[in-house]
Amino acid sequence: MISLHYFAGLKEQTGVSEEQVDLAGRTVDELWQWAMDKYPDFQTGAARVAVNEEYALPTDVLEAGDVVAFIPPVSGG
Amino acid sequence: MISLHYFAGLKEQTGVSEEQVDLAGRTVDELWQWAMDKYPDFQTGAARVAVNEEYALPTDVLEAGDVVAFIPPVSGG
Amino acid sequence: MKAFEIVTEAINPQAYADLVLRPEAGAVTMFTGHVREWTKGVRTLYLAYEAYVPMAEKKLAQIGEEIEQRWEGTKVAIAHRVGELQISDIAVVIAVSSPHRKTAYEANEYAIERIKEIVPIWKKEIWEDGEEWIGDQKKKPEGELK
Amino acid sequence: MKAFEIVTEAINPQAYADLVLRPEAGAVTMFTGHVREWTKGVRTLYLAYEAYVPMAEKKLAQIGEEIEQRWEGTKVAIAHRVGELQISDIAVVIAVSSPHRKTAYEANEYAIERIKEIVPIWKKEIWEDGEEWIGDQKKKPEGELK
Repeated sequence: MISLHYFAGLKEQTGVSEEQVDLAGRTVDELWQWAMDKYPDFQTGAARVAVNEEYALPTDVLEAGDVVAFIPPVSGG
Repeated sequence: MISLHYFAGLKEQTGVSEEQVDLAGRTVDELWQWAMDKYPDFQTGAARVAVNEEYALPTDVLEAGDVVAFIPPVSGG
Repeated sequence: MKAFEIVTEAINPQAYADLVLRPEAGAVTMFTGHVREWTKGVRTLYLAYEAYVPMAEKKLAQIGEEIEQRWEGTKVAIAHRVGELQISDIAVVIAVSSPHRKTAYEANEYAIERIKEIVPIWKKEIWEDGEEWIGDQKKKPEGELK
Repeated sequence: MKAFEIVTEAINPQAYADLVLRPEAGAVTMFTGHVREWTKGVRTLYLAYEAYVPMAEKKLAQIGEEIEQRWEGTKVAIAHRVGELQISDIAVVIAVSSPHRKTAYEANEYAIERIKEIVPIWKKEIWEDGEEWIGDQKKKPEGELK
């Protein structure tokens, strides 16, 4: 299992801040396909994905135990 | 009479921080001539002159009661 | 307190300036970002900040490392507050010390630009007639041009 | 305290930041100039600052006016300390508030550059083997290159 985190506007779209999903072995790009199927408001490019607190590439492969986060455009400061 | 003020290195050259002098009617340029005669270490261009707390031009004329200061290169900050 | 942190209470900026001061520092610059009441004619009631805390602290520390490598002799501390913030509250503080002043200004400005690029923190503006996650293009209040 | 002043006691920088904060300010920059121990390989024991106080305060206020005219919406406070200062002591503080951050950085840096041009304040460096009024080219310590 991997744990998925949602923040800010994305969290309001999913209605959850965190969920456990069985996506080990999939790429980040495949994660996006999965997320857009489940949450129709999601759009690729509307967020970056972080794996274990580092920004990930679309081709990166998820492993069991990974902590994955959807990072919408940041607006700190 | 006008009052003359000396600061920093210039004060060490004159040995006084302030003196009253009878130079009303003279220009700032003439003040410099007077000062260089009295204090051989003085050199035109080694300081600016302020009259009543504003930087003065060489052609400005001193009036009785003026407060005049020799301002060596500043180094605040 | 840590040199790079997300906090939930009011920020005391001087504490971060003290953290970067050293005998070889001739200059310290401090930036504080405050909640502003008016933005483009729309009045903000308050703000709510959210962060992905562990990653945000890691990215703040990364910005500090980038600066200390790029500008020799600098030292950096950054804190960002999350939760509900009222008008004039400090959202972020950046303190940079350096032997010379030019560097202290440049490095400080670099830090705020990088925070706005890579640190997972989000701001929600709350107005009288609506609210919006900034960065999200939905739910604009009427009358705001963008 | 005044927004533009020469002081003889330790400077509390936060007091000047507080002085410039307003609801319309989104950014406050603060610069503090500190006594640095080492300059070009020469160790400073302490510094002595002297000012032509009434003119210096007038010129600091003039710099504030220049900034508030050039950068709309800014507010400025500046204090400079005189007398004997030890390593790491604050010699000068500049606080600038502005609606936006870019301006707050630019205006703050402008202030320190102008202080070094027009404000009648002088610094004497005291080393183990000598002393010098900075700006005066005499009595350099041996070993210092300039």
